[in-house]
Amino acid sequence: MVGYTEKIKEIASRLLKECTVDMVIGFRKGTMPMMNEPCFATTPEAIDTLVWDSNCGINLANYLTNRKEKVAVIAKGCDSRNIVTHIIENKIKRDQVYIVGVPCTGMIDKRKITGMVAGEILGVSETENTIKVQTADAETLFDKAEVLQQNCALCIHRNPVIHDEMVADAVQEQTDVDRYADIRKIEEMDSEDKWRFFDDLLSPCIRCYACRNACPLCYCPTCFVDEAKPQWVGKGQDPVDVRTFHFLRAYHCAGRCTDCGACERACPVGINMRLLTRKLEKDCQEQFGWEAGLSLDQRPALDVYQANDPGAFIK
Amino acid sequence: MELMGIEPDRLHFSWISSAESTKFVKVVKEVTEKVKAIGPNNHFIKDTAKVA
Amino acid sequence: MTLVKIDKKNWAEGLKAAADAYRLYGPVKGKDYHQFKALEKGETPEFDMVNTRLSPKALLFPQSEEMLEYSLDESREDHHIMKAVARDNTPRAVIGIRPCDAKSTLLVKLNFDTPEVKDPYWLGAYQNTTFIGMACDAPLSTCFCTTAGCGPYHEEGLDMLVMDRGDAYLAKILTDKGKAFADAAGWKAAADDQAAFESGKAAAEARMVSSIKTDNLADTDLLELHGAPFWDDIAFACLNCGTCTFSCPTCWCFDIQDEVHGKAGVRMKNWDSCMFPIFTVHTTGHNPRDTKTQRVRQRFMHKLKYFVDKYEAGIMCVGCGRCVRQCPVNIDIRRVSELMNSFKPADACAVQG
Amino acid sequence: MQNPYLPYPVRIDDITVEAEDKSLKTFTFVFLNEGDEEKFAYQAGQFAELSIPGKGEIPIGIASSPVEKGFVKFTVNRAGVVTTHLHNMKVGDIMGLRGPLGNCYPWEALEGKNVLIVGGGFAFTTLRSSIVYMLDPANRPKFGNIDVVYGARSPGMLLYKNELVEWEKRDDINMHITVDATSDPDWKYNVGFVPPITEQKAPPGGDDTYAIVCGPPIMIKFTQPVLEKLGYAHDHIIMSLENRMKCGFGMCGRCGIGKELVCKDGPVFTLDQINKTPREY
Repeated sequence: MVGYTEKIKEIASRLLKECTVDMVIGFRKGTMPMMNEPCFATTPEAIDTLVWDSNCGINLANYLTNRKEKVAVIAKGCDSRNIVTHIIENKIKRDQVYIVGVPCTGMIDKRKITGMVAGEILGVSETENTIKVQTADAETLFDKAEVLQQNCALCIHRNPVIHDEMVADAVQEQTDVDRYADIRKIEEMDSEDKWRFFDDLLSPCIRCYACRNACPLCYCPTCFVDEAKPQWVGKGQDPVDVRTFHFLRAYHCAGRCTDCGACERACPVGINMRLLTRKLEKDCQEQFGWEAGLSLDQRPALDVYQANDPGAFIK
Repeated sequence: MELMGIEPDRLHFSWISSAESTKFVKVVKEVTEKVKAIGPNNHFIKDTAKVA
Repeated sequence: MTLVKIDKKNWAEGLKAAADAYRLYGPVKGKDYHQFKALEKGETPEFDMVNTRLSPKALLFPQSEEMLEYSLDESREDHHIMKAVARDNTPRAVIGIRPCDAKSTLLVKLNFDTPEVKDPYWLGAYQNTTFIGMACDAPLSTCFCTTAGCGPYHEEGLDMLVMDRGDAYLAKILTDKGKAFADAAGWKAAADDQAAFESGKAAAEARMVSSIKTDNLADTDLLELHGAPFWDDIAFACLNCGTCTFSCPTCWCFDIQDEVHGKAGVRMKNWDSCMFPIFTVHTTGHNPRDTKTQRVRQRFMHKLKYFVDKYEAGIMCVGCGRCVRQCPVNIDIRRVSELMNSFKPADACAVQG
Repeated sequence: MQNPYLPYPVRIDDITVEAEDKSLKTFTFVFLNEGDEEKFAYQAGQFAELSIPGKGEIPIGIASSPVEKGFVKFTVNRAGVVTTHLHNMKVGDIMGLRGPLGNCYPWEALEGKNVLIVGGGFAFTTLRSSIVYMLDPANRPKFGNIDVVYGARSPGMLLYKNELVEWEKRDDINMHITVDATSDPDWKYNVGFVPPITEQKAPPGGDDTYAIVCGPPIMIKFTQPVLEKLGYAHDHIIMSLENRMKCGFGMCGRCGIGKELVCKDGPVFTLDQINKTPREY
């Protein structure tokens, strides 16, 4: 993805100059290593701050809805699938958004890298396949493949599925990826172990709702946890309430989730809630042959009935 | 639900027409027997407040 | 002020002795980060950290705290009558709190301990707690305490400040509470090494790389700053999650909720966040801070302007850097502070017109 | 240390349906414990948290007046979870009352002055408290002329109808009651929105005249220019604000408008003060 930045600036500047769009949504360089900040550009100065590298993990589809302007968005494979979902769900009209597609080779896992080096990380630079991490005393070189976010390592849709223009030629899609090894492990546990596993997984949750808010699917005007009439979930830190939030949120995303990883990335306490969403993704794939956000012509699996839908569980 | 750790026998789906009274009785019997066999589920009970 | 030297070999033993008189709390490493928690018998706090992921504010201001209890059982004489929940008021000590977090308790105290009203839950916990600070010799690149009214060896809010001298700790006893704790721990070996503190402090301060400027905030007109043109740009990336406010040691906003279990009910206080739309929404549906920009502005204006004007005690931030490190979209209070501090109302006029 | 979160236990002594659509009820509470009424000493303009165990709390302006003893009164609009539950409660039920909270109308500054009261809809509660306070024989001499413009959607939506009739008869208070519209041929008062009626009937502003305005946002919006036109200075226009509240005493943080907290520094502000805050209410 080296070199994308210049291309993105060029495209953004042309789109604004030709009044194709009123605003370009992308990333600017963050103030910390391995962090970029989503931003909008309407001026040449702002365009100049746009960047692209392996730290653009936030899903920009999240920033498209409820806008009046015509916007261009820099979209990775997963972002583009969420844009498709937005269009299907009438959150945005296809002609309001100009999609600048980014063939993506994956985003790097900030937490993983932090855990792999001693001391505070002061700088990170990258080439196509390597990541160089600097601390006060040392410099470490990683293969990018080693330090990808898990969802990127497992990604089978790196190229945008919908776009008006591409930043570069398509990248090779990964094949032979076993997406669900960890999910199968949980499925094999007995009920008690499963319960304990999730109690443990969710125990650090502080209910900041970063996962929900980072998720492009979570656009409900009032989330069920915030409803007062009726109140569905307790607002304290009781494990039952915390679990109810996470499981229900996962269900609300069933058949819509693209495994973009924004939820896990956003979590300040490092909960892998993708273990929930991916189980539902796996079920959708196994039972309905469905993958979310690949086509504008199909409604999500749980939104349609087909005569051959599995029904063996109904007695 | 199963993934979360709710025993599979606790959740049943059935399609019963309002005319199928015998099937209804049969299913209810089956469900209650199965749930009784697993025993109570205490996972979803919050600790009660400390008022005696 | 007295200095005592504590041989590291005697550290655990001292804590064990103190545990007879105090409930001890300290940083302990969980799965992948440190967190303040109650120390088990014989457990010692772990200092191989820069700071805990979340601030220790929960020790005084738990995320969920039962305040009142009641019964709805009408056969009881006291049904529907609320009573305060009984609390453990025995002394406790926090071992290894960082000076930034200790200072933050004083800022939060301005909210919970006012001349007119006092929050008995916060204040009770505060008064029962002895704060044993651990000086910070390796600040992170995101720490900016020295320019946020604080510092790596700052003493405000602490009863004792401990510094690491290799094979020994050197402790500076700052208050009577600190003295009582040292006595309970049997830390008596007087030392005369004030210079060590001075040089440790200078060295730690020299390691600070981040800073903010706040000198113009008080003089800038509140409404002009509120109407400044940069808020949309700052707020754009914000997800309106509660990470910044929940990890912040100085954020004190809370919600009050009732919960009923059968006939027994409690009223509790839960952390709340100005980032959440429902924080301010009226029953009519009208929301005075309906947009993301308004909410983000509220957070920074509260910390860097309203608080400054209201209490004249500096900014409502101690420079711990947690929000900088944990914000999922990298909104950086250092950058916002720079924009706010360098804001000239005239600029806005020039742009507009 | 007194626990400010702990409500006084009270019993509902009386419930009056105020409005024809039953959306408004006035609740009269008596304190269960001796001495609590004295502790709950309040002034007109303050509010309290009505506290229902298991449901929550709701901040409501105190409608009774400090000169009325033995009870406190609140008029409550049915809107959210707590108020809906309250509307379903019966005389004799036990609940809690926490307060008094907030500041009051600036009675010291108002002494010796003419007072214009402009109220609309169910925001008339603390205004009723104020009128009863000023009309008390011990207090009436302290004030100059008292004018009241009070409007509601229809005659049936006016609060405290019996009292309004009593006040109409007195010569030490000028009542200007109005309704937005009515089909009642016997309606003998004004018809029209509050702002134009204020413009026609209210006395002109000046150093010795203060206006207290309390009503829905739309009424306030259109009354403000009328008062300015009548010569009321911004520091002579007194308003009572509302915001979402929880604690009611300045700690929970949500009701802030700039550095002011509506619950503690308010709810009563002069327009002059409000102009210095971000309009986040």
